[in-house]
Amino acid sequence: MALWLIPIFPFIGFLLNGLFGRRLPKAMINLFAIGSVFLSFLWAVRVLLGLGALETKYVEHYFTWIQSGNLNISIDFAVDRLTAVMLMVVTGVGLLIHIYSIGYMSDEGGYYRFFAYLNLFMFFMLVLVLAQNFLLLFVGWEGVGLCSYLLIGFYFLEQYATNAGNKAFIVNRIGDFGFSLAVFLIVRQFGSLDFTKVFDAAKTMPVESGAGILTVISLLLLVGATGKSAQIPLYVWLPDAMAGPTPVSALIHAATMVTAGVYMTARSAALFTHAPIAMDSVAVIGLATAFFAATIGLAQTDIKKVFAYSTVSQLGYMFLGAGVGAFSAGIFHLMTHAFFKALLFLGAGAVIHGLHGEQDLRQMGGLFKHMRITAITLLCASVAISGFPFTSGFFSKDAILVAAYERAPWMYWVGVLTAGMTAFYVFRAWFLAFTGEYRGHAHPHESPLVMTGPLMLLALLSLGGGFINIPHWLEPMFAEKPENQVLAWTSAGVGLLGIALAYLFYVARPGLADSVASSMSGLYKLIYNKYFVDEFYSATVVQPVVDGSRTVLWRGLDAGVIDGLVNGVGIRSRGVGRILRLLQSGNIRSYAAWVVLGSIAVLLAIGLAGGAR
Amino acid sequence: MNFLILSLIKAAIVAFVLLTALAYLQWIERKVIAHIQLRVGPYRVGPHGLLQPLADVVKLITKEGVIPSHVNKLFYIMAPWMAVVLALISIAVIPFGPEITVGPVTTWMQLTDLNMGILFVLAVSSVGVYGVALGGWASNNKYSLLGGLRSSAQMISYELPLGLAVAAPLLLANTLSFREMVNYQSGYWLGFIPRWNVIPEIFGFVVFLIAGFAETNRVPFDLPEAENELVAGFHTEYSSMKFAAFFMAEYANMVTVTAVATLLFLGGWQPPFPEPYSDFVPIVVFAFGGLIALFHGMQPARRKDKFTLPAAGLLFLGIAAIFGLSLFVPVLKAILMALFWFCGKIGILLFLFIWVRGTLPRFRYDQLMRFAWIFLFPLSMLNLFVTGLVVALTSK
Amino acid sequence: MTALIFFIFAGIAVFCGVSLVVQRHPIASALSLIGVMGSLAVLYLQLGGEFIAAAQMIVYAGAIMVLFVFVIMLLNAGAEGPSIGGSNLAKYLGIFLLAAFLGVISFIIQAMLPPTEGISFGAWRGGTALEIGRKLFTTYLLPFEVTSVLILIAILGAIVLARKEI
Amino acid sequence: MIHNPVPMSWYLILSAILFGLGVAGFIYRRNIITVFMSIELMLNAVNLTFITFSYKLKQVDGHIFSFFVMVVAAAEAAVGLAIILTVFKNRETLMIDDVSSMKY
Repeated sequence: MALWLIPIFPFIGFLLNGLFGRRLPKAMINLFAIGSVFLSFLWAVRVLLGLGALETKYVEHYFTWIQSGNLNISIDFAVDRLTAVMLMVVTGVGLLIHIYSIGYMSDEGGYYRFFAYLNLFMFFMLVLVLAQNFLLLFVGWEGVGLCSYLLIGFYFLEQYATNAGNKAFIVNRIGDFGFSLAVFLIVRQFGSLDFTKVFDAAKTMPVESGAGILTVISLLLLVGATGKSAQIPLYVWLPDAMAGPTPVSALIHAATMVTAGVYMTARSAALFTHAPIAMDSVAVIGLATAFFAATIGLAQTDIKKVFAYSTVSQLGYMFLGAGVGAFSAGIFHLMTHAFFKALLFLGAGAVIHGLHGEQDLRQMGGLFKHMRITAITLLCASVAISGFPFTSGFFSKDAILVAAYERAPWMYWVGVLTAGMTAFYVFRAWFLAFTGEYRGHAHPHESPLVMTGPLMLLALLSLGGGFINIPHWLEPMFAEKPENQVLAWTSAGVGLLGIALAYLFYVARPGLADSVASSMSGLYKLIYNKYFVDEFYSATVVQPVVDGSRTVLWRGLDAGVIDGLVNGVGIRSRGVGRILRLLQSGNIRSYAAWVVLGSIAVLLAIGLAGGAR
Repeated sequence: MNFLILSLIKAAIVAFVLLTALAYLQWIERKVIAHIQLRVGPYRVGPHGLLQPLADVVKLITKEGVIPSHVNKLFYIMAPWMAVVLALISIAVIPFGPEITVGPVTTWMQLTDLNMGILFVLAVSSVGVYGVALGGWASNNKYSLLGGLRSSAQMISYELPLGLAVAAPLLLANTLSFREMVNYQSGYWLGFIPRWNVIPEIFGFVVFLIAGFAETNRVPFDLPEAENELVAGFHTEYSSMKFAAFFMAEYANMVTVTAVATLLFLGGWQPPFPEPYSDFVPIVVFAFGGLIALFHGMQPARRKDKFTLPAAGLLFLGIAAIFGLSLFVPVLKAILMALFWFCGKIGILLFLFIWVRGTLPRFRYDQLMRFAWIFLFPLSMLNLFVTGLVVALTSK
Repeated sequence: MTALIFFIFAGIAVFCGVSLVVQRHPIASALSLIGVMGSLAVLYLQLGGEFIAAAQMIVYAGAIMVLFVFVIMLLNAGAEGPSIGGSNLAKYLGIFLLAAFLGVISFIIQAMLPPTEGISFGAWRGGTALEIGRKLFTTYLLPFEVTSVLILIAILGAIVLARKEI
Repeated sequence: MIHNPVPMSWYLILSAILFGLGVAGFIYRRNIITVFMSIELMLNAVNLTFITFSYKLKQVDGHIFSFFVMVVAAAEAAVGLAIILTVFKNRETLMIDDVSSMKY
């Protein structure tokens, strides 16, 4: 089926735009960028239709990449039901965001650069999704990290953007370190990196009650996943990543790349399910992340920051789902989240675009009459993420929460509380932006069709995406979890309560929010400043490392030991050279004489050694 | 020893004929140029100046050989002889006709056959530049030095297109031997178009001829001896026999180049018409010439013509008669027909050389070099490339 | 016959070689070198290398040496003056050492090769253009292509070096 | 003796002599061009051994090698003579001892 065509189209687009984009007109850049992703999407659809039910995994082998001893790593692509879901999400949502970007980026500099990076991202993401072994997955993993870095720092003339890019890159390094350790351990344990071989071997191993090799591997994979998917303790980079253009936030930092950790966890389900300790860690980390991020989101004033913390929180849900064994629910939520969170970001982008770059919620308000389509589509996304009955969020979130209840009821209740907060802060943002009086100074206007079109499509998906029964589709791979109507409606009710509270605070009684904030000023300051986590990291990790590098590594090791060694060698050689240089007279004939003498000596040596027989 | 004697006989014949031909080639050149310029040319010595070459030889031999005091004697004396020797050597491998049987002896009309005769000619001609270059340098005269310099640069530059142009027919015929080359060109397409290499290799032929003009230092490429800027160039300081040697070398080179062109491109001694018709061509040509001469002898413009023209006419008729006779003597026919066609083609090419000298102006030096590198070299390269492609595609 | 030709041309080669070394004038040295090359070409013919003999004449004598002569004439290089500071003793010692060294080498070669093996003209004629072409375009195709690249680089280098600006 | 085949060693000895002469010329001569020509002489001597051994082994490979030597010599001559021209342009000398600034 030529799976390689799927990622290669965006790569060609990247090459064309990256190499020649500077000299191409915008229409050509659009054609290459959108066309390549569109072709990729079409081919993915054709492949999936052609493969039908996908009862078993479909693998294509291309060539052997690394062969070293018994280790044999090849370039293989594979499609199974999990990959199929991811393929559709990545290419479909990616295509919509590409189209949206035409409008959003139309006035920005570096147009071709943006689309080249975006296409490169699509390439790596598809490689990640299609990979049939850990190393190829790692290639995609690192590649999307690179593109994320490039796109966060897209406005590289701004200090905060480059700082945010560096932060994302460095924090991700910590996660990748864990991931690569896990890969090494897998090689050592299983002698292969091929998914099929590794998981087949893992399934025959007993479930570890204590801390065995599978637990270690799973925990290290979890470290990698927390880095990429912004979980505690490595989530700090994602809110800062909002420095990039909004379509990037939507595509990379909401819909696709950050879900790679969830995808990888689900892909490695065979390892995790045999390591209960690791599973519990995943669940606890996911739940904690969901809760803390949601509390931070309550007090943010930057519209993109609100959605960024919301993303972190929702990713926490997905990890919770994976951690309690409901992988299919996690993937389900991944997909619906891709729809409504991409929509949230794109809608926020439309608002920002319409306000000429204003991101502060306090400078908005009353925008409903200026941009109806954006407001309505954003409302769709908001009800979806709040878990309003029969929207997509309702199905996927409740699938996770029900599964969590099976595992431990307190997890369910924390999750429900978080759901309520989610509904609150999302609607807080919506009410602040679209109702009341306009508080800013710009002239708001509706976005062009090329931007609102994708919004409407995504709104449909956000509302109706829940009826795509992903858990059922994934049943051959992951056991389906039981349903519980009571629990589902309870959490939906809490969501509605959150919406009602938001209405009360920001529409019905606008002064109430400030009075509540001032009455609990300590707590408000804490969450407004994001629990001072960045400051804490800076004091405990960043400063010591920087100081240590500066004093010990630079002044001590580099300047003292290494430079001293090198200089010492240099001084000694100069001393010897001062004597030897007398040989180098510059007189060619004397050189020739030396060469002749040398060759005669060699000949004599050969002759004396008996070579002349 | 039979081989040795045979070779000696052949060498003697070739040397005699060639040297005489060279001397008369000069007479022909002077005559043709004169008629192009509406003059009469040599006229006094013998009828129509026919004995002029002989007189020149006598003059040059008996003249005092001046050796200027400032020259480098060894190389000054060596240079002209080097030139003439290297020019004459190539004739050794050039075949004049097919294999013939005279009485008990069967031999080729060729001094010696090398199965890489073409390479041999290329090798010798590439060394031929030393005579001119050395003569120019040894004269210790700035004009001569410039002539020598120009000559060496020109020869190196034009050797490239020359060699590439030669390579194309070699590719077609798949041989390095002149004999096989001529045999390859025997026969006719559609029964009447001769299978000569000049037809597929027309560009190669043109390039070869142009490069040949340059290699022999002939107009329009006679920069090494440009009279009006270099005062005769490399042979300014030469006189008597040494001067004559340079001259002889130039004419011998011309003969070699035309002979090689004939062998490689024009089918050697193969007649341009199929067998029975071609036999009558020489008879008709010579008889026609004789009749014209006789006709003009009947009504002479000058008094002298009353004797010379009928004599020439009778001579021509006699030759025609010999050709007619040869139709009944197979041995004679083989020799005469081959010689006629071969010498005829060479003669036409030599006439072209002289004709060009009479009509074209001289190149400027930078134009000369640019012409070689910018035009001839790419053209010959392309020609060779296309030929190679065609050969590769059509070969089994 | 083979021996006669060998002696004649080996003699010319050695004579020209000596002449190359002792002549003061570069033109004389160049002509001596051409003499060596010509006589070596004859020896190649004897050894069955007809193609390589022709190539020796065309490439070496006809192109490379013409370049040398051209440059000598262009620079109008005069004769070397007497060497400064070189003592005659060193010169004679050098000649003696060279002769002694060559003697040793000759002895070694004689000892290594049985004298029964001889060379006679025409006993092996494998060095035809056909054979060489066949080898060159099959076994040695890659080196051949690399050499062509080398030549290209050399041409570029020569052009860059000979430009007026440097 | 005249009609006997020539021993192979003679060719090799001739090659050694020519090579030795080349070395001597390289050391003894002071004109850059002559030094260059001495190198060519050495290359020629080496070619002779290639051809001789090719005859002995009845293989054509030696010819190929000497062919390559020729080609490389041509490239070398082109570049080398260009260098000599440049040296002469800059220093007005061809004496190799005068070109000795490439030292400590």
